[in-house]
Amino acid sequence: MLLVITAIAIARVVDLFAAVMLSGIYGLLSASFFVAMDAVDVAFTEAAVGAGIFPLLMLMVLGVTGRYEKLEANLKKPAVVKKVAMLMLMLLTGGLLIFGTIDMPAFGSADAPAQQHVNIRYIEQSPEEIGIPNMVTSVLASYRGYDTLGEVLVIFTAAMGVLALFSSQLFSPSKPSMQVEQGGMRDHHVLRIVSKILIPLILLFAFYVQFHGEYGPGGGFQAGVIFAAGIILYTMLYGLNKAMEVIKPSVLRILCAFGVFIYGSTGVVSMLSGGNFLDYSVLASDPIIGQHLGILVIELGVGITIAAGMILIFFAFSHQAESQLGEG
Amino acid sequence: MFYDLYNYWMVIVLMMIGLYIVISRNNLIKKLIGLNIFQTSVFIFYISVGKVDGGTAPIFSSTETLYSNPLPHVLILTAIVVGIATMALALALVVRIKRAYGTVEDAELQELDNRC
Amino acid sequence: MSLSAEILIQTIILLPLLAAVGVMLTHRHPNIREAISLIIATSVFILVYLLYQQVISGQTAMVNWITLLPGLTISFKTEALSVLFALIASFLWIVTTLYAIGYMRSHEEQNQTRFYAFFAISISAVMAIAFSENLFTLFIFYEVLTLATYPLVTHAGTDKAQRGGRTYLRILLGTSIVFFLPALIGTWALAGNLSFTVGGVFADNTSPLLLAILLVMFVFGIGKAAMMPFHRWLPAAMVAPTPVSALLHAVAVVKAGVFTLIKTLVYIFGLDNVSALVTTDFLLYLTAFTILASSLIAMGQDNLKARLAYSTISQLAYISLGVLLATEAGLIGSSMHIAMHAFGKITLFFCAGAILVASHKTEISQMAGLGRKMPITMIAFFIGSLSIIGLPPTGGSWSKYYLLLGTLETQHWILMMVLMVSSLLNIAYLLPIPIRGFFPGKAAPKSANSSTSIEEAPLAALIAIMITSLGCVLLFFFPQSLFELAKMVGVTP
Amino acid sequence: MLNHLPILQVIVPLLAAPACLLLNKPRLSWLFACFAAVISLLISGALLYQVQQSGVISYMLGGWDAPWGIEYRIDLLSAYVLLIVSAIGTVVLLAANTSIRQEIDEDKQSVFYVLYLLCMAGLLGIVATGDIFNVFVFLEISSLATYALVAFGRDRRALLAAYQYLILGTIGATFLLLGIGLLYSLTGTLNMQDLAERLPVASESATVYTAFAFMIVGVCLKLALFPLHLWLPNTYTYAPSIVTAFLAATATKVAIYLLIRLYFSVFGADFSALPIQPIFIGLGLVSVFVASTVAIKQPNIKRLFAYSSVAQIGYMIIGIGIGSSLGLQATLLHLFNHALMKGALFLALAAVVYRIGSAERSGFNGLAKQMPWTMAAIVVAGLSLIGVPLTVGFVSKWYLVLASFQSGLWPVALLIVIGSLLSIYYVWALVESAYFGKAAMPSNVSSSSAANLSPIKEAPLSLLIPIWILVLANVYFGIDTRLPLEASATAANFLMGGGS
Repeated sequence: MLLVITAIAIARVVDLFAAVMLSGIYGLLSASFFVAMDAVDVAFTEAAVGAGIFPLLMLMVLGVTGRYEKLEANLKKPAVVKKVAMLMLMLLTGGLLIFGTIDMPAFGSADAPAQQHVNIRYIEQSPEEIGIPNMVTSVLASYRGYDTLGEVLVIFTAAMGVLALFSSQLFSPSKPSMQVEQGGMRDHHVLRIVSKILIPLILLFAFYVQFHGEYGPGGGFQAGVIFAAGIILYTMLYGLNKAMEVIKPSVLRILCAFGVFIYGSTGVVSMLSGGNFLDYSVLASDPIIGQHLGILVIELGVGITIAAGMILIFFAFSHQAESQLGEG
Repeated sequence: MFYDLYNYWMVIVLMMIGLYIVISRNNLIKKLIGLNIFQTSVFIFYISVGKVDGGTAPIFSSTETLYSNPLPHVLILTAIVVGIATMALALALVVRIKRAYGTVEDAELQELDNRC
Repeated sequence: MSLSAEILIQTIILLPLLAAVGVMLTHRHPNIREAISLIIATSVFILVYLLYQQVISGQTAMVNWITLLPGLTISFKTEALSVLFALIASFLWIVTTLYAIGYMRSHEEQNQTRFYAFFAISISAVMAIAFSENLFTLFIFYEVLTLATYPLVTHAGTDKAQRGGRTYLRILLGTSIVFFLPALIGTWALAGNLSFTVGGVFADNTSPLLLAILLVMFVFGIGKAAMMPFHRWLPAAMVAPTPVSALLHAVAVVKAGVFTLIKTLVYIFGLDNVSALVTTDFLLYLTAFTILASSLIAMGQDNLKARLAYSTISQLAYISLGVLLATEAGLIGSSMHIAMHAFGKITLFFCAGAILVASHKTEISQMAGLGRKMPITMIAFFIGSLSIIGLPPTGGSWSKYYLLLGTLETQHWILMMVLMVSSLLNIAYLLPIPIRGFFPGKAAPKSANSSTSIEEAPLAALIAIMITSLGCVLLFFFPQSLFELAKMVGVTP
Repeated sequence: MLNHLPILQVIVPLLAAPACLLLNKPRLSWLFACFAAVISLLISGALLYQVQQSGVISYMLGGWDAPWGIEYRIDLLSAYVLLIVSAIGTVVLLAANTSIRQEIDEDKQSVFYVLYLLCMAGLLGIVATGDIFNVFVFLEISSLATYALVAFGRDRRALLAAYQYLILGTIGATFLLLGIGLLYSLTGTLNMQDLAERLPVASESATVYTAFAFMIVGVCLKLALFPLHLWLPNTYTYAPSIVTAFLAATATKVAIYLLIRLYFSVFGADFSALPIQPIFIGLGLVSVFVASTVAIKQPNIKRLFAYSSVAQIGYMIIGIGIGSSLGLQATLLHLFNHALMKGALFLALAAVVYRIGSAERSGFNGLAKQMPWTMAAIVVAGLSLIGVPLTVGFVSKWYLVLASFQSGLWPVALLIVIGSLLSIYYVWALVESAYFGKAAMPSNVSSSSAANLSPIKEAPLSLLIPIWILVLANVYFGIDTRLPLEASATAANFLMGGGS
C-alpha cells in the first residue's frame, strides 16, 4: 500500500522539509483511502487538514527551527540497547495488536456487530427523525451533538493554548519594520490577479459547504477550514500585516469565543424550552423543523469557531515566523 | 482470513512506523510527524471498521439501500479535529522551545538542561 | 465524691493541655508560667487520686469521644493499671516541674516556654494513654506522645541534639508503623474488636501461628519498651535536658511503652493465650538477653546519663519479662516495678542533673569525691541505686521479689539466674558512683582541687530529689495500696 | 432546572471559559472564573445529594435515548469524584489570583483562567459522561488545556516538560482511542452501560483482551503509573505552582476514576482471564518504593512531592489490584484524601514560591520562623501524607492495609506500611530543616546585601485562607470520617455488585 511506503519514506528521510511534503502526500493518500471506504465527509476533512493545514503549519515552524534533522551519528552514544528495547516494544505492541485482530469481524462484512447495533437506527431512521439525508451530519450534529461541542471546544482550547504560548504582541499595533516586502510570491502579478478571483470563490465555496452539509458532504468544520484557507492564502500573498488589518486578531478572538457561545446557547435554549441539553426537537413546533434549525445554528457555530480558531493559530505562527526573520 | 484482515494489518504497520518515529527520533518536529502518522493510522482503522462491502457513502438516496456505517465517520471527524488541535499546540511549543534553547534536538536539549 | 468518674477522666486529660495553653500565653512572665505548671500538675494529681479511690472501691467509668471509623472509637475507661500508671506519672510530674524550675533557671536554658508547653502536652498524651479504652486510642496517643516529646529531646537545637532526635523519631515511629500498626490492623482483621477485654479479644479458634506472629510484632512494635534490637533511641534521647530525661525517659515515655505492652498482652491476647504461644519463649529469652546485655553495656559507659539510660533498658526488660511470664506473680511484679523503677530512676536522673548544674560534670570518672560537696544528692543517689538493685529498705525489693516468684512458678530457672546475675551487675555499675563520691581515695586528688566552688544544687531541685528518694523508701514500708492495685490488673475489667 | 444538573455541572465552566476570554481583564476574569467554579461546586454537592437520595441519574443529551445519543450517567462514584474535582478546583482557583499575578505576565492572565476553566470542565466531563467516546473528547480538552497551562511556567524547562507530556499524553489518548475502536468493532456501541451488557457475549475473544490492554495502558500513561510516570515529575516541577496544585489534586484522580470505571463498570470485575490483579499490585508496590526512594533525594521540593504523588498513585493502584470491595473502597478514600493533602501541600509550596521565589530545599532552612502558618500547613499535610492518625491519610492507609489483610495478602500489607515509612523520611527532612535549620541567608550573604533583601514575610491571606481550608479539611475528615466513608463504601459495593 502506498500509505505504508510513504510512511517508511518519512521515517527515513532526514530533510524535514521533504518529510513535511511527504506527510502532506500521506494526508492526501489517506483522504483518497477514506473516499474508497465511503467516508466522504472524513475524506473532505482529512484532505483539508492532513494535506493542507498540517503541512502548512509545519512549514512555518520549519522556517523558525531549521530544515535538517541532525543525524544521531553526530550526537553522543547511539545506545544500541535503547534501540533494541524500542524495537522490542514496537514488536510487542504490534504483535498484541495483530493478536487482537484475529478475532475481529472480517473487513467489510455487513453483519459485523459494528454494523448491527446502534448503527441500524442511524441508517434507517435518521432521514425521518432528523429530516436530512446526510447521515453523518445527523449523527454528528444531533445524535452525538455533544461530542461535536467537545470538538469545537478542543479547537478553542488549542487556539487559546497557542495564544498563551506566543506573546500577545499579536494584538498590539503592527510594527512598521514589517512593511518591507520580502520578495517571493508577493511580486507575482499573475498570482495576485488569479488569487483576487480565487479568494472570493474560495470563501463562497466555504459558505456553500457550510450550508450544504445537510445534503452532501460538508458542514461547519469543513467550511471553517476552507474559509480559513482562503484567508491564509490572502495572508501569504499580501503579507501578514495587511491580512491583520482586514481581520483583526482581537475580533477573531471574540469570534472564536462567540462560535462556542452559539453552540452552547443552542443547547441552553433547548433546555429552557423544556427539552434536554441540545435537544433540537423542542426548538420549533415541529420536531423535524426544530432539528433542521438546531443543526443549522450549531453548524454555524462550529464554522465560526473553526475558521476563527484556525486563522488565529495561523496568524500567531506567521507572526512568530516573521519576527524571527526580523531578528535574524 | 488473510484478506479479511489485510486492512487492519496495514493499519498496524503504519501505527508501528509512526510510533517508532516518535520514540526513536531526536528531532522534536520529526516526532510530531510520527505522531501524526500514528494518529492517522487509528483513523484509518476506524473507517475500515465502518466499511460495508457494496455499501455507499451514508447519504440517503432513494436508489441505495446499503450504506457504510456513519458512526465511525463522525467519530473520526472529531478525532481529526482533536489531532490537528494537538498538533497546533505542539508546534507552538516547539517554536517556543527553539527560541528558548536554540535547538529542537532532544539530546541537545537534555544536555543543555543538565548543564544548568 | 461529687465529681463523676467520666468528668474526672476527661479533666485529667484536658487539664495538662490547658496548662500548655496557659504556659504559652504567659511566656513573658516566668513566675506565673511556672506557677501555672505547678498548680495544674498538683490538681491533676489530686484528680487522679480521686479517681483512684473510686476504682479501688470497684467502680468503673467509660467515656466515648468520637467514632473515627465504624467500630473504631477514641474512648477512655478507668482500670486498675491505668490508675496505677496515672498516679505515678502525675505525681512525678509535680516533682519534675519543681525540679525543672530549679534546673532550667540555673542552667539558663533557651526556649523555656516551648519546653513547659510541650512538657504539658506530653503529660496529656500520657494520661490519655493511661486511660485508653482500646488499643486504637492507645496507639493514637502513643504516636502523639512520640511527636510531642520530639521537640523536648532536640531542645538544645545543636547538631548533636538533632541527630539524637532523629534517631529517637526514626526508631519510635519506625517500629510503631512497621510492626505496631500492622499488628493492630491484623488484630482488627482477626478479632474485629480492639477494646481491652479481660481474657483477650481473640476467639478460641484463632490460628495460634498467626497469634504468635502478632505477639512478636507487638513486642517489637512497642518501641518505647526498648526491647533489644530497638533500644537505641533511649541513649540517643539523653541529649535532652535532664528533667526531660528524668520524667520522660525514666517515667512517662518508657513506662508508656511497657504499659502498652502489659495492656496488650493482658487485655488483647489474654495471659492464658500468651503462655501457650510458641513465640513466647523466644521473647522471654530475648528479654533476658536484653537485661544482661544492657547491664553489661551500662558498665562500660562513663557518661552518667548514658549509664542510666542503659540501666533503664535493662529494667524495662524486667517488666516485659514479668508480663511475658504470664503468671499472677509476674504480672504483679511488672505492675509494681513500673512504680518502683519510676521512683528509683527519676531520683537517679535528678541527681545526675543536679551534679551537672552544680559542677558541670557529666562523666562518672570525674565525680569522685563529690559526696563531700553535695551530700544530699549523693545520699539520694545511693537510695535510688538501692531501689533499682532491689535491696531493702527500698521499694524496688518488692517488685524484684515478685518477679523472681514468677520465674519460680513457671520454673524458668535460667531466667531466674539472669535476674540474679543482673542484680549483681546493677550493684556493680550503680553503687560505685556514690561510694566513690564519698570515699574518693587517693586516686583522684585532682577533682578535690578544682571543685572548691561546687555547692549543692538549687533548692527547688534539691526538694524534688528528696521527695523522690523518700518515696523510694516509703514504698518499701507502705506498698499496700500499690499492691492492691497491681493485684486487680487483669482481673477486673 | 434540577433535572438538568448533570449537564450544567460540565456546561457551566465550559461556557464560562469563552466568557472569561471576552472579559479580558485579569481580575475580572478571575472573579468570573471563581464564580463559575463555585456554582459548579454547588451543583456537584447537589448532585451527590440527589444520587444518595434516589440512585443513579441518567441524562440524555439531545433527547436521544442511550445507545444512540450520548448519555450522562451520574452514579455515586462519579458524583463523589465530581465533588472532589470541583471542590479542589474551586479552592485552588481562589488562591490563584495572588500567585498567578506574580508568576505569569499580565496580558496572558485571562487566557490562563480560560484554560483553567476548560481544563476543569474537561475533567468534569470525563467523570460525568456515560459514553466512552465522549470520554476521549473531554480527555483531550482537559489535556490540551493542561499542556498549555504547564507551558506557562517561568522556567524554560516548563516548555520541554509540556512537550514531553504532550507526546506521551497523546500516545496515551490514541491508545485509548484504539481500544475504543476495537470495542466498537466488536459490539457496535459506545455507551458504557450498553458495552458492559454486550461484552460478556464477546468476552472470550482476543480482541477484547487487546482492547482492554490498550485502554488500560492508555489510562495508565495519564495517571502516571510507575513505568509510565516519566512525564509527571518534570511537569509538576516546572508548571506554575497553582497549576501543579490543581493537577496533582485532580487530573491524576480523574485518570484513576477512569481506570476504575473501565475496569469495573465496562469490563466487569470478574474479567479475570488476565493476571491483572497481581500486575496492579506489583506495579503499585514498585511505584511506591521507587518513587519514594527517588523522592528522598530530590533537592527541589516540588519535585519531591511530585515523586511522592507517583508513590501515592501506587497505593491507589494497589487498592484496585486487591480486587475486593474493601480494597476499592480504600482506593476511593485515598483518591479523596490524596486530593486534599496534595492540594494543601502544593498550595503551600505555591505560597513559599511566592515569597522566596523557588522551591529548592536550601530555601526552606529556618523558614518556619518567617512563614509559620505556611510551614504549619505543610507539617499537617505532611503528617497526613505519612498517614498519622487523626488526619485523612490515616483513614485510607488503614483501609488499604485492612483490605490486604482481609484478602490474605499479609506481605502486601507489610510492604505498604514500610512504604509509608519512606514518606516519613522525606517529609521529616523537610520539616526539620524548616524548623531547626539555620536560615542560610544571613550567614552567607554579607550584611549589606542582606539588608537590601527584604525579610521574608508570611504569605498573604489570599493564599493562606485556601491553604488552611484544605488543611482543616485534612484534619476534619480525618476525625469525622462519615461522609467519605459512606460514599466510598456504597460506591465500592455498587461497583463490585452492580458493575459485573
